[in-house]
Amino acid sequence: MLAHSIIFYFFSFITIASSLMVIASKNTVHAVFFLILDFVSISSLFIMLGAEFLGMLTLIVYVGAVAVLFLFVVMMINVNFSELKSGFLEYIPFGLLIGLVILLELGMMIATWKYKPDFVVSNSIVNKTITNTESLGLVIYTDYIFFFQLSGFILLVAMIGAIVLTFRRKESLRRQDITTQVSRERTDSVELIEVKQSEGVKIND
Amino acid sequence: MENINFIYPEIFIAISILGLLMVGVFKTNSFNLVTKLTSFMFLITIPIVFLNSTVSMKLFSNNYIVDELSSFLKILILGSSAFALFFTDQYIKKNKLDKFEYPVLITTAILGMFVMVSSNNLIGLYLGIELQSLSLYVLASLNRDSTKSTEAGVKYFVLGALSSGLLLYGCSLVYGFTGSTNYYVIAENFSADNIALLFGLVFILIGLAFKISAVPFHMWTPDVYEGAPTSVTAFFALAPKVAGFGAIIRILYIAFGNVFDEWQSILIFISVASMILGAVAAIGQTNIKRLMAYSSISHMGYGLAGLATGINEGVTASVIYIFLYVVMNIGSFACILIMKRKDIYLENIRDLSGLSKNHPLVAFCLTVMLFSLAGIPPLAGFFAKFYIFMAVVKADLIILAVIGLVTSVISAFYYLRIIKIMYFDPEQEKFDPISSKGVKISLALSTLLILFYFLNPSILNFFVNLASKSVQ
Amino acid sequence: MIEIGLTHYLFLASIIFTIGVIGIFLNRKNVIVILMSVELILIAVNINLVSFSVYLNDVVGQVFTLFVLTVAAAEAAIGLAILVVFFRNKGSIHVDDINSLKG
Amino acid sequence: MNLPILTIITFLPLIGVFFILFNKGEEERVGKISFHVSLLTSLLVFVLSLFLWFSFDKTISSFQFVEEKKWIIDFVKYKVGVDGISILFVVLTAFITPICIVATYNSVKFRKKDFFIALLVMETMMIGVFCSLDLFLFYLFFEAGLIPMFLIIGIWGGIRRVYAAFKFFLYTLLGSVFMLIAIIFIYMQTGTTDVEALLALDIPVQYQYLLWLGFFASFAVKTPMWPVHTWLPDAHVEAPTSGSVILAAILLKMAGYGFIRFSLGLFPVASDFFSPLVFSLSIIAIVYTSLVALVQKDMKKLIAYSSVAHMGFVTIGIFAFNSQGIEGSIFQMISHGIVSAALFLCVGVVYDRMHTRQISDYGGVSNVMPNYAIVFMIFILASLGLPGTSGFVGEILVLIGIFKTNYLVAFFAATGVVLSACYSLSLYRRVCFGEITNDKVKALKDINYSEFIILIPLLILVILLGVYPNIILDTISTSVESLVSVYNAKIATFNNLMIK
Amino acid sequence: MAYLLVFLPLVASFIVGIFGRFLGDKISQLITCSFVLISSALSIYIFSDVAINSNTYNLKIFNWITSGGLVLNWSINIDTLTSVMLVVVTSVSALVHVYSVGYMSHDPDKPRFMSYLSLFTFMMLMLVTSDNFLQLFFGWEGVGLASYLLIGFWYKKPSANSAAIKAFVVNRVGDFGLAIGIFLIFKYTGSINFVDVFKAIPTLLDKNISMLGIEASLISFICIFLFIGAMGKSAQIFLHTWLPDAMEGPTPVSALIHAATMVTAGVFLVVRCSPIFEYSPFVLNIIVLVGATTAFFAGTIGLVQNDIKRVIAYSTCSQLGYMFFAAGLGAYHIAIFHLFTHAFFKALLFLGAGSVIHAFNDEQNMRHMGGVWKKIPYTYSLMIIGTLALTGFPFLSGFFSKDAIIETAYSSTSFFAGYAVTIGVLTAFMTSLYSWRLIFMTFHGTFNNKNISLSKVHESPAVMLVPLLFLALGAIFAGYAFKDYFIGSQFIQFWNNSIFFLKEFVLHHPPLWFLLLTPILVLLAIPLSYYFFVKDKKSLDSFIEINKPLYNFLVNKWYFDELYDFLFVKPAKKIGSFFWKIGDGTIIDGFGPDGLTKLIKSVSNKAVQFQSGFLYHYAFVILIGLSILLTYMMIF
Repeated sequence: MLAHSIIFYFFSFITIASSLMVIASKNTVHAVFFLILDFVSISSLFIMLGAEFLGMLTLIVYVGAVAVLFLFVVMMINVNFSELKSGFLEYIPFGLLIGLVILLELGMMIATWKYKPDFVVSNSIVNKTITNTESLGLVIYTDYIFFFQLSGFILLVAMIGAIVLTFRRKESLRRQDITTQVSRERTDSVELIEVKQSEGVKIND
Repeated sequence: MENINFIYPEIFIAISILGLLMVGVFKTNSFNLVTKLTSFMFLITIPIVFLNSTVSMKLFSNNYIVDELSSFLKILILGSSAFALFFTDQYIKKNKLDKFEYPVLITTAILGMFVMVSSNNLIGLYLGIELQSLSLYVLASLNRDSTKSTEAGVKYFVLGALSSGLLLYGCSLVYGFTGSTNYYVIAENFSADNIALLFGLVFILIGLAFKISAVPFHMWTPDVYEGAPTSVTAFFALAPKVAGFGAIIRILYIAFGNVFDEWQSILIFISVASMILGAVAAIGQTNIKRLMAYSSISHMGYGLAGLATGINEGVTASVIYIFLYVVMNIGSFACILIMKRKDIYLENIRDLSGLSKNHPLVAFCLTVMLFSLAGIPPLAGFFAKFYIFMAVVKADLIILAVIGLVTSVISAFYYLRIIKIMYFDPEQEKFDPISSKGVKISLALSTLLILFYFLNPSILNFFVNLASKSVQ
Repeated sequence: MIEIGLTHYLFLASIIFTIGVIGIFLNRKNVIVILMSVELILIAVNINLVSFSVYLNDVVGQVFTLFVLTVAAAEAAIGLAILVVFFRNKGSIHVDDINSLKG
Repeated sequence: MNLPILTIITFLPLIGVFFILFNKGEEERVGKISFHVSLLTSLLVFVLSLFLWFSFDKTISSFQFVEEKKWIIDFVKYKVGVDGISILFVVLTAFITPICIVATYNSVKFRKKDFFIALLVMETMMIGVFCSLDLFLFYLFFEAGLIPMFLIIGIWGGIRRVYAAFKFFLYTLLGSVFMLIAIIFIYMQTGTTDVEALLALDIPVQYQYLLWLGFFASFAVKTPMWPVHTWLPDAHVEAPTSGSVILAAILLKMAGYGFIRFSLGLFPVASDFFSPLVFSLSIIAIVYTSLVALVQKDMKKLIAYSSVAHMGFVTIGIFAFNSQGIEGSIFQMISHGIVSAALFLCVGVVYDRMHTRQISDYGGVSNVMPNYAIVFMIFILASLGLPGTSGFVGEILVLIGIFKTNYLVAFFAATGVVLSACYSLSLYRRVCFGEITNDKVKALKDINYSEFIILIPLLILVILLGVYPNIILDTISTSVESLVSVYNAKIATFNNLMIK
Repeated sequence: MAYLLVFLPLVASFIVGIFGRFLGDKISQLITCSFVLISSALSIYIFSDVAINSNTYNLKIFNWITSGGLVLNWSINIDTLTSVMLVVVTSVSALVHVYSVGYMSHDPDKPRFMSYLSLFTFMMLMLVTSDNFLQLFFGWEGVGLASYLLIGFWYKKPSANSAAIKAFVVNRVGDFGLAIGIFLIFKYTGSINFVDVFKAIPTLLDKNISMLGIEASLISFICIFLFIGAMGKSAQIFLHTWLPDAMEGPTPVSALIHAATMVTAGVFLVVRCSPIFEYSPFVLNIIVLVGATTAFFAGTIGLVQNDIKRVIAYSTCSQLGYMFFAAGLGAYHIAIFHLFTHAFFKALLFLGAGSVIHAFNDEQNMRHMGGVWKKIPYTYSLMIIGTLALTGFPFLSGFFSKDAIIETAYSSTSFFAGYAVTIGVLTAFMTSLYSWRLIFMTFHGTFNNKNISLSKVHESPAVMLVPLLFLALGAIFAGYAFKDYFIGSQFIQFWNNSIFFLKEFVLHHPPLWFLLLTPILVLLAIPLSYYFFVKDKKSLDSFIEINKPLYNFLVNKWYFDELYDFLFVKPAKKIGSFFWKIGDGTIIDGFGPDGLTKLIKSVSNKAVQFQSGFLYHYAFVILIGLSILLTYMMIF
């Protein structure tokens, strides 16, 4: 139990600290790294909670995809860090006030909450005999198959969107054109020339 | 699986998306073809939806519902999107937006909207919203060489992401404290004395209010409306609002139906704020798209006022309101798309000066639209407002009715200003002749409907009544 | 304090949520940081969902988290694409530069 | 009655609009055709309305020619009908419109087609207001009339037309929305908006006060009563001649009609309760606007202010709650409809020639326009209520009526009679009398044939109604008597209840 | 016949008014003159019929207004009082019509003038033949209108225009009172037909009502308001200011309207309503007071005026005062008798003055006349007759009526009787003084005119002199001839219930010294004025010099015009401007529509500024909204 607590507090501390650094660090690249740290500690918490599939997924998706994407963009867009600092604190009192209000209210909400056991039983009680991943799969591919498919479309849209926004056909680049390649026939590229003796061939180039 | 036929429309759209993508990828310069196919697909989908319009069916363990309300809204979404595609063809070509992804993205957005209005589950709601929003983010910045368009995209995206974050937080709270994401279960386990649930309700409402741009979550609207290409703006003004309303109706009336007292005051607050801000802030505008943005904000306020009543009539009134709002916006945007001189599309209200002399018919149509938007009888917009206020008064919210009517007077001011510019001001150079059939037809149809709605103003009530009963 | 229960996780989530909110107020120069603040909010959501899921003994919360993950990835892709496009036009992603639309 | 004559009268102008709409071609020709079509239509409407009047049974007080159709399911019916009170307004509208059309032909120089369309649409709306027997329908027509009027003022108006048009539109709209709420509330309470049914019904007293105020907000603006009258001078000044005529002759009457039909009919107790308010506002209107009229420099503004004063008599008469008062009010409204129309036409006559409305630009007009001077004089006299003209009968009946109820009100109102003499005559003097100082006046030509044609019927009516007012009083008396008796009965029951 | 009598002038007016320009001057004049002459002939016939056969009747023309309990007709009611008035009105009118043919010979607008005159005649006839208050009111305002039109006949003259408006407006003030009186009558008797009202009045004697904070008997209120109406029309003090100004109109108009007929309508009203007035001794006293004061006050002003017509106008005012106090003393028949005789000699004086003015080529100032009595002998002699009649020279018509009034006053027991006697005698003396002053200044002394040479002064044409002649006959004989009928011992039979006496009217004959007092004073005035105005002007001047303030006070007509200007006209205009600019402009519009618009616009600007374009601001708004809603949920 104690170990559980210690680990929880440890990762919680890292999570909160790195979150704070995410919003506070001067350098955006650093911020992204703190975000990654954040993700890692969260995934540890998930695993601690027994949601190991999600823990791993968080690592893979967030760290592997999202954070890297952030990093990529941050690097690509050359941010002038010196400017970042100015005006940093302009809204801080206001932000703190709002943040405090929200935190206070959320805290009160959590503190006053009493767990009510008389819930209507939902149909997806975790079966202790099977693994976390398996039980997830059992739900996702039955009741939530429709939504699961939909999430596929969301990814499709992301793909289309990213392409349509950023992809540019540059005329100077050589590209592979499969249609031309495939439809290429012998007559197009090979020419049989009867070479006359001692005259040579003039290649028009 | 024997019920699969009830989600044929969704399946059909999903498959079409893939098919359209194929066509688009493997055929060069395929914009025209894809657009035509998409429109065609919309037209086919409407009867498919219509086939299910009289049933009420729960699918995927009550997580997805096909009923009269969803069918009505889906038809409205499809119809308005078809118009939005239909009358913008010229504009798209002129502005080099003729990428085949354009119609595809619209279609994916529509798929998201379908899920929004049909979903009976917070997960479905979230996914629907995201599918819609992601498509819309891309659409907003579609004109990627334009600063304005991309800026609109950035703003829309950042704020949209924030609002979905809030929505999600609300979902997580509701899930945690009711133990389910299904609306029915939520409704059963929801107790008003649990503050966490009320917080969850607030968070979710904020997320949805953002989508229909209700005050104070409206800030993106004017900028995005102005920045996005007009064709996209027109689409923004139509279908997403319908879907947003569908989602709000469903979540409020089914999931949170028994804590009506708790959300009523929030809704009244949002509604009043929207009506007032929409009316007041539009007055100084010079860009007609911006003005339409504020106008839509105030109209959302009226729509929400109907929902705030918590009675059947209110829902009916709101749905009718949305329907007529969509029709009026189709007409108005058709007129905006006519504003073109020397092949350049114009957006300044001043450019309408003296329109009544150069294009009397267009001016007439726009006048009808504007008076209708202002809610002057006997045009359809009046009846829309009238039903809303009927419901509001019936629910004993007389103060809300008074505020609504007074703001409608204020908003009449800026509609009148446009009419003034068209009719009272000196004429300018003519606009280019209207070459787009889509614009002509949309304008004519919407004008006729708005103008002659008074002949049988209860024509919609029967259907909509049926629809709104399905959420009670 | 020793016994780690649901409330601990919820408090953690709410703290991170608040940090995310403050982050939006705090940093006004770079859009990406705002996006990262939004990511923080999503993290908070995920913590909420997973812990609820575990304590409710109900797997739907985890399913939800899964979808949130998916969407977050898609969102990041599109969002960053939009940022890149904007950067190409404007040469900057400073928040102060994103204000040609106003009024 | 099988023939839906009221519907025909109401919507016939729209058919005219339909014909005008499909005229295309050269501006001049289109204007001419539109003129003929609209004149024909409006004359037809007038003939029909006369027919209506003749076939109207004066001896019964209930509504006649009633037509009823389903309209908005379960809620609002399309129901029209007339009684002695409303029929005359229908006739008045049908009478004034052709005159406006003829007047327009000279004064409006551009976009004639549009103007005629607006006028005809206006006619439909106005007749609709007086015919409708459903609150909702009434509101619909009441409001819809704003649109054409807004355009008429805005497109064909004077220099500050935009300001005037906006002021007119928004002012009236703001007033009317309260009426809309009241109508909705009535429906919620009683489950009907049918006027006939509502008149038979007693609306609970506790609601009457607020509902009355709701209606009052709308009618007070439209009447217009002090202090919400300021739109009227602006609207009148900027509107083209026929716009002013319509505005003064008919639009203002809608409110008076509304007071009689709805305020008195539906909320008797509240009407009784609020009558001191109406009286004080009306008295202020009479004295105040008369004094303001005294110092006006603009002809139309002067007449506009005088309209406010005259309408003050109307409201006073209505709230006298006796047959002389109400009959006087109706008579005054009709008379004012004719007289103010004529005055605006008279101003229009010289305005068309001089293009100025400043009184100081005129002077000595009778030297060059003797016929005009005579006609103008008669209307001025009618306006100041000279016995023998129609203006007198209304005023005197109102005063007699109100004197019975409240002598003090009559006292103050009667001072308006003195003041009206002051400003009317000084207007006439400054325009028509004196030496010619302005060279432009010297070149003026006397009224021409078409102007003559439109002024003569008005002239005849003014005298005829003054000498033989029973033409009108006969028609209205039965309905008014029954209104008054029902009113008194309701008040009596209420008072009995209060005593218990 | 009565129809013809009443409507012939209307027809004439109508024909000439509309078609005058096509008919030409001659025919227009012919039509109007002949029509009015016919009706005057008819009136004489009717008078004899009524006077001799006591043949009173009431003709209903048609129903005028029916509204609730209010039923009244257009009607012609003939009784003695009416018939007397008919004779006065039509005969003077006819003579003035004829006279105008000559007098207006140089005017381009003859048809219009004739039309107005006939219109006036018609209105006056409507007034006197009415059987109800409202028709009387119709005629009442109608004559006001005609007076307005005729005063402003020379509409190019600004002074004429203002005089016309003044006449109309001041009359309206009186009418205001009359109207209130009528309303009171209707409210309490339920009718406004004379017969019904007079029947109902005795039942209302005890009724007290409270108006404007004053509680008094109903009858008194009715009477006082009716009398205010009468004061307006008959130019009694406070409402007299229009009459002198009305002299801006052509002289025949002054003769007809402002001397003989219209101004006497007030007297007629009081007499007609004698069944009401008789029950209110209080108001009768007031009438005496007002009448006597007017008589005196107008006389004093008449003494110093220099405009020939104004002198006569003030004289008219003064004589109307006599009539009123006669009526106030209950001697209605004597009042009417004075009205009757006064019509002749005052019309004569006016027309004579017109003739003089004509002779001097439109000169009205007496200082620019003089010494022409030989040049215009007919006019001169006729004027002398008029003056003698006016001053009450024994055995001319004025003598009988005026002395009867003074005698009545002497014998009356009324509260103000003593006052009335004193004033009556004093004013008779003043009347004589200023009348002779007029004669002397105009015809005697030295010729003072610079615009026209003495030789050019000419006698008027016959068409003007003949009417004068007829009037002179009336001025001489009317008193003597009709004395017995009107005020003789048989007067009760003569008036035949058209005048109501509550108590039997008795006239105590005063002592001889009193009977002689007035004629002596009148005669004494002749040499006196001759001395002052012809013989020794210097002493007059020095007298004026000594009493300069008094003189100014009189010359400026007791400063009534200035007072009214200060009290009513200027404040009205100022208040009007104030209401317009400040009330409507600044307050109502400023806080109402314009202010609201401004407010909304500024709010709009604020709201738009809020939309700063900065992304983080937008996010703030969302988060602030969130925290507000959360807090709301927390608290409520």
